[in-house]
Amino acid sequence: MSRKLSFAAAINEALHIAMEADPDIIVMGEDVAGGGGRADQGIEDAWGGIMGVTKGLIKAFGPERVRDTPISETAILGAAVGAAATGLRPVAELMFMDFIGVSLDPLLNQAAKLRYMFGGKVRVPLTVRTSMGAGARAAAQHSQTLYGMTSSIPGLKTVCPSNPGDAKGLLLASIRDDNPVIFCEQKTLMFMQGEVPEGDYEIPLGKAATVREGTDVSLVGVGRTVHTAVEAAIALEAEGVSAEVIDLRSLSPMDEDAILATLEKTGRLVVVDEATPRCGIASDVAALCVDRGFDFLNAPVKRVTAPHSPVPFSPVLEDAFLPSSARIIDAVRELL
Amino acid sequence: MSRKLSFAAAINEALHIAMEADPDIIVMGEDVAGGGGRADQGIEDAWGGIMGVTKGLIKAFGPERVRDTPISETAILGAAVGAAATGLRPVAELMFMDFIGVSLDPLLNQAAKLRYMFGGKVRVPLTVRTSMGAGARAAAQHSQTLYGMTSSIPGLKTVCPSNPGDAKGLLLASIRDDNPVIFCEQKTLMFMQGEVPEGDYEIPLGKAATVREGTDVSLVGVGRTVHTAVEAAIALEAEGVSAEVIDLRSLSPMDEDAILATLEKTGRLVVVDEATPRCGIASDVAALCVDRGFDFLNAPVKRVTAPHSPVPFSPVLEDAFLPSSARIIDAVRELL
Amino acid sequence: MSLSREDLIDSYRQMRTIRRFEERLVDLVTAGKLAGFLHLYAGQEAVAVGVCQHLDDRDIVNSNHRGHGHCIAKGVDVKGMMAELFGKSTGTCKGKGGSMHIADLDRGMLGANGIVGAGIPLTTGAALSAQIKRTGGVAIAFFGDGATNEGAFHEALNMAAIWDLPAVFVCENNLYGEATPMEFVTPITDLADRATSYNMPSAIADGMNFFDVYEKSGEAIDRARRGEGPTLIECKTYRYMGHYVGDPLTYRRKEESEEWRQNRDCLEGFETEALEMGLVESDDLRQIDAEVEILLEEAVEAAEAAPYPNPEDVLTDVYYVSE
Amino acid sequence: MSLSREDLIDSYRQMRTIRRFEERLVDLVTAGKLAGFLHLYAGQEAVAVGVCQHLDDRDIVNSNHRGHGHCIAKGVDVKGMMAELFGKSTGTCKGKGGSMHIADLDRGMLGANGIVGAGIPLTTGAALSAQIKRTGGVAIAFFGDGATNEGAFHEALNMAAIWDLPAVFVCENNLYGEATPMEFVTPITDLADRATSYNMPSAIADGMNFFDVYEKSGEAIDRARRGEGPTLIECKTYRYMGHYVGDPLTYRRKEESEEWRQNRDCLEGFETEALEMGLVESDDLRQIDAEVEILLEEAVEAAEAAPYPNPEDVLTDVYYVSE
Ligand SMILES: Cc1ncc(C[n+]2csc(CCOP(=O)(O)OP(=O)(O)O)c2C)c(N)n1
Ligand SMILES: Cc1ncc(C[n+]2csc(CCOP(=O)(O)OP(=O)(O)O)c2C)c(N)n1
Ligand SMILES: [Mg+2]
Ligand SMILES: [Mg+2]
Repeated sequence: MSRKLSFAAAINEALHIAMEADPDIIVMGEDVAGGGGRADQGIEDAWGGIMGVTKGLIKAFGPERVRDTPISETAILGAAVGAAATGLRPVAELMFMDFIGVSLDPLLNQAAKLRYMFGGKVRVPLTVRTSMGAGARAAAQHSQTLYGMTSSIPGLKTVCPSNPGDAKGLLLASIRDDNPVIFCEQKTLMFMQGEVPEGDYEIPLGKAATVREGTDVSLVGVGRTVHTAVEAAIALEAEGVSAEVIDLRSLSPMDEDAILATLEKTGRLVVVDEATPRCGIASDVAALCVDRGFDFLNAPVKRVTAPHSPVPFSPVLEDAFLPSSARIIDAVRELL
Repeated sequence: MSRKLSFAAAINEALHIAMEADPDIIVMGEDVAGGGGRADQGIEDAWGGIMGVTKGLIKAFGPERVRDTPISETAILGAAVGAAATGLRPVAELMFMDFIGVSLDPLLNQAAKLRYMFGGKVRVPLTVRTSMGAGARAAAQHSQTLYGMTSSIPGLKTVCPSNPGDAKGLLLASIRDDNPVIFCEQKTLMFMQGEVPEGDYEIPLGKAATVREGTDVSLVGVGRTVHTAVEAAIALEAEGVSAEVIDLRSLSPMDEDAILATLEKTGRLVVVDEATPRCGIASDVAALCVDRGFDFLNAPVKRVTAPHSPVPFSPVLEDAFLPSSARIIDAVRELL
Repeated sequence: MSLSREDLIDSYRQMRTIRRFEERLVDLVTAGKLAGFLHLYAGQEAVAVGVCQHLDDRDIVNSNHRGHGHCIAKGVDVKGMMAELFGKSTGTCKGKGGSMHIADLDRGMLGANGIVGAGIPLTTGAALSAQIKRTGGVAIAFFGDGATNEGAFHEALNMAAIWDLPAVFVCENNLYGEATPMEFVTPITDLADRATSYNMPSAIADGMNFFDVYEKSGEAIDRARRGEGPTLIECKTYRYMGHYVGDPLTYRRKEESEEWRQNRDCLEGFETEALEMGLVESDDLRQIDAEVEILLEEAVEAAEAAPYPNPEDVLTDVYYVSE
Repeated sequence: MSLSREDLIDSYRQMRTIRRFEERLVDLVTAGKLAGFLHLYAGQEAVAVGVCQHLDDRDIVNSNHRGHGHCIAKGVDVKGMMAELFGKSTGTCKGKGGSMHIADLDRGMLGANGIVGAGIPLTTGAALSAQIKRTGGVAIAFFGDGATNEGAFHEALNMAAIWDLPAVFVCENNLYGEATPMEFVTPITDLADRATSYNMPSAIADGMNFFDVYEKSGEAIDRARRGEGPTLIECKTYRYMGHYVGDPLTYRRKEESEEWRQNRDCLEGFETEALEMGLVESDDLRQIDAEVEILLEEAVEAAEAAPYPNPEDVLTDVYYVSE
């Protein structure tokens, strides 16, 4: 059975299901309750996270397992790593992915490396949920798409769902994964509605999805840009161009087989990423194509990404910053 | 005139020249003097940095301009950004690039973005010198090559010299650049000797160098891997394969024209990078080749990088981790 | 530290401008004319103005996400600010920064900052410039109670202390960090106590009282200018509105905010005390009120009329390029 | 908190093992047999052992770059450690970690850590596990004076305090961070004072005196076990050798270190006091000395003889893969 839920509600449901099933799961972050547990209010959350994603958790699971933290991201993620290594399964929230600036060490040098440095003798079952991406008029320090950075780090996994149903299944799989996972939530998708199956299910990490079949060109997207790619594919169809759309879903591990398969099928590929262009997912996809996919290539691989600039505030500029279906269509035209 | 100096001595000379010429330049970092200025010792440095790179600076320029800092990387880089925005031209030292984990914010969200966010009304003439790379048996948290991360950040520049002469000229150019520059020093190159011109000269950022001419295949390297590539080229020559070797020198901006020119010449390219493979420079180079260089390509673009793992301690494992000339030669053979 | 008539007039004008600027913003958001994350400063005006009255263009101020008040108090042009919030090319930052990044170094304003705590080390750096370049200036950081739990706060104060930098760290303790009450996340009541860790002088000021803030910060600023090092000042204050425009304010009782507004409002308190001093009359203040309305009206009109940036400008100002 | 004969014997064995382990390492480096960054703990043994005598396998310890002493005191196998330093596959971490990353969670050792300050938040997390899972365990962080200037220290202590976590934060103040004397970078003398910022109890112990460390840390550990929250303990101590093996030690006077070694050595002090207590005899200790030599001899031999990892192992243990 499935029904329509928002992305935020789907994540909330996944958290409820996971916490219900496993008492070792805790949720911690800034305002994840938001004044919850205040004596004169009873155990009730005021916010449940700035997007309301963690709403109701403190009521269901109590203040021991649902913790409003100080504004101390290094301590939040560092403590989550320490807790994960010693028997808990924390779901920590990094309110905006931009704040990785003040909390990279627990990810880069601790979570990602403990298992390796310890010769395989520890597991770090940590999930870090984080809100990311442009489009909300939130300007340069609250709009970045930094999953390329986390994907570059061996020992971490990075996931970025594009729709509510995937978000639920991927989050359940992330929480139950015995490795540290960065779970990226595009902030402008949070109130998007979509089909969400009932009950408990997991979508395996490292598997892309074919969102739309096609034969002439492959459009590879992630998160929000999957929708932009679908938009472009629909417009291209009207021109008689059949575009296949792939949703990467996991960025690390990345589903190389799926990328090579679609390239083999169409011979032409455009990768669409709302991150800035340098050292990111788009380059990795293109590099894969020109290495293992070389024999399939009938045309250059094009990258439609944000420009090499910070995210601007002005709506006019931010709209120009984001990859658009028009830019995808232009790129496709160059390849045909 | 030129003479042989070590990499460390070349950088030291550049710092002397720069500070002599411009009173706004200060040097700050952990142990950059190391007990320097202690009353009973006179103004003398004990260490001059863990590699001795900043030796003699406190004697020449005094403790006001050469500052031993607390072990507070966020404050070091944050203060350097604030100082750069208000009239100084700081050269801050981040002892090991791995420590970007505890100090990414001043780079990611401050240095790189202030100018843009302020509508172009500020300059941030900051240089961050940092020691990086594997090969010194320093294990997972002191051996990373993270210039891919800094190169991904719009607003920053990233430089990585491969020899003493370049190190001097690139550092002088970096310090005098009115943008924030991350200057990466491969730790195993520090005591390498090389020709260093006397006096004051700059090597422009964003320009690669052709280290060795060739016609059959292009090897693109950076820092230490330039030497590995040259080694491979020499071995290949014996087999009758003529390899051109390009030293990127600057990673951001990257010299796209030089890469495309060598690809046009040889039609085959291997990029050699000691960083791990995901979301890095190697992917960017390959992605460039399959986009703007598509028509020149006679073969796949191969990436010879470290594996997707943390840096292991054991010498046996670390040697296996690092790109070797044997692996480059294998990659070249696959292309011919 | 005696205040002249002019000082009083100017201070009132600043506080009133901030208050009305913020109230206008609420109207504009309600009318659907403004987007973005807006964190309003209303209620805390005495802090920004009490401190900045001691400053001039040599002095540097760094602020946080709740930065409108600090910008206005430091002399940033209100019309430019308004245009910035509209994302227009005439904005202080050409529309690129928005509310959380307004800056104007000509006025010594080193920027609002969207990263909690991040402005504090920048301030230490600005103080380092002042010390080394002997500008005679001081550097001021404004930040909240919540920010004192960030590592950056701690590192920056320690560095400023050890180097005797001309800095003043002004903590605006408004009892909440977003929706979370301070007592949930901070085990002490007086954040000024954290100065102990750095052997730094500290003071607690009534952040709703302009005169108290003025006096305590004046002492600290003088000390800094004399080369005697930094100070931490905690100002006990309260934000009247939600954390951001749109905040449902479910985490605090209405009576709590009513009590602050009714009994401790900084504008009302200022008026009473200023009139008692006999240097200004009620009419003076009413005239300022009227002038502020005109200024803001003009600011909104100009901002609405101004052009947006060109889409191509997305790629300018990323790097400095020498001509 | 009275110490039995067994406790004394065991404590001496630990301290002696650490001291001799380190001295062996210097020999091995000199002989060109060991590579890597080695930070020696010699001099500070009373701290690691004084604290860890209170602990068992439920309890978690987190350490820093100077971790050999903490590992040995927490019961990590010395032979495994030696093999680890040789980069052998029989090492505690299969040769992958090296000196700065020795860990053994079966013994509650959550790792040395190469990032200054980074172990402190991990410790807070381990204490959170103990609290939520009601293990009865406590979590201990060992770190240096220099680490108290890292933001991580501040954030982690605050979080532990607000949640009353069963943690003890042990600062080993050995007066230097690398080559930089503490007074250059820290404006206070007693780092225990930094507990004030978190309303946390604190204590100062003579880090050269096993008995003092044992007593002060025992109180803190008991308090933590009773659910009464964390403590900061500063142990005044001194490292005998350079910051790392190879350090030219140009930044401190020889007389300074001689004075610590000659008048305050923890092993000598322990012996005097223990003999006075009448529970152990000099012969007992000399026998331990001999046993320690044998143990270390065996450890070195076994490590030298052990195989290196296979080059392919570079890609194992990056991720946990379910069978
Ligand atoms: C590093 C970082 N963490 C979290 C946030 C999200 N955030 C923005 S404002 C805020 C609350 C800040 O509280 P306080 O410092 O007391 O300032 P106030 O808003 O009360 O003025 C938070 C958590 C942020 N912007 N940056
Ligand atoms: C984040 C970080 N900064 C700097 C270093 C380099 N470093 C290693 S040990 C050390 C000194 C630490 O001093 P302290 O905490 O007093 O410990 P001690 O070495 O004296 O035991 C420094 C600066 C590091 N490893 N990590
Ligand atoms: Mg607040
Ligand atoms: Mg020390």
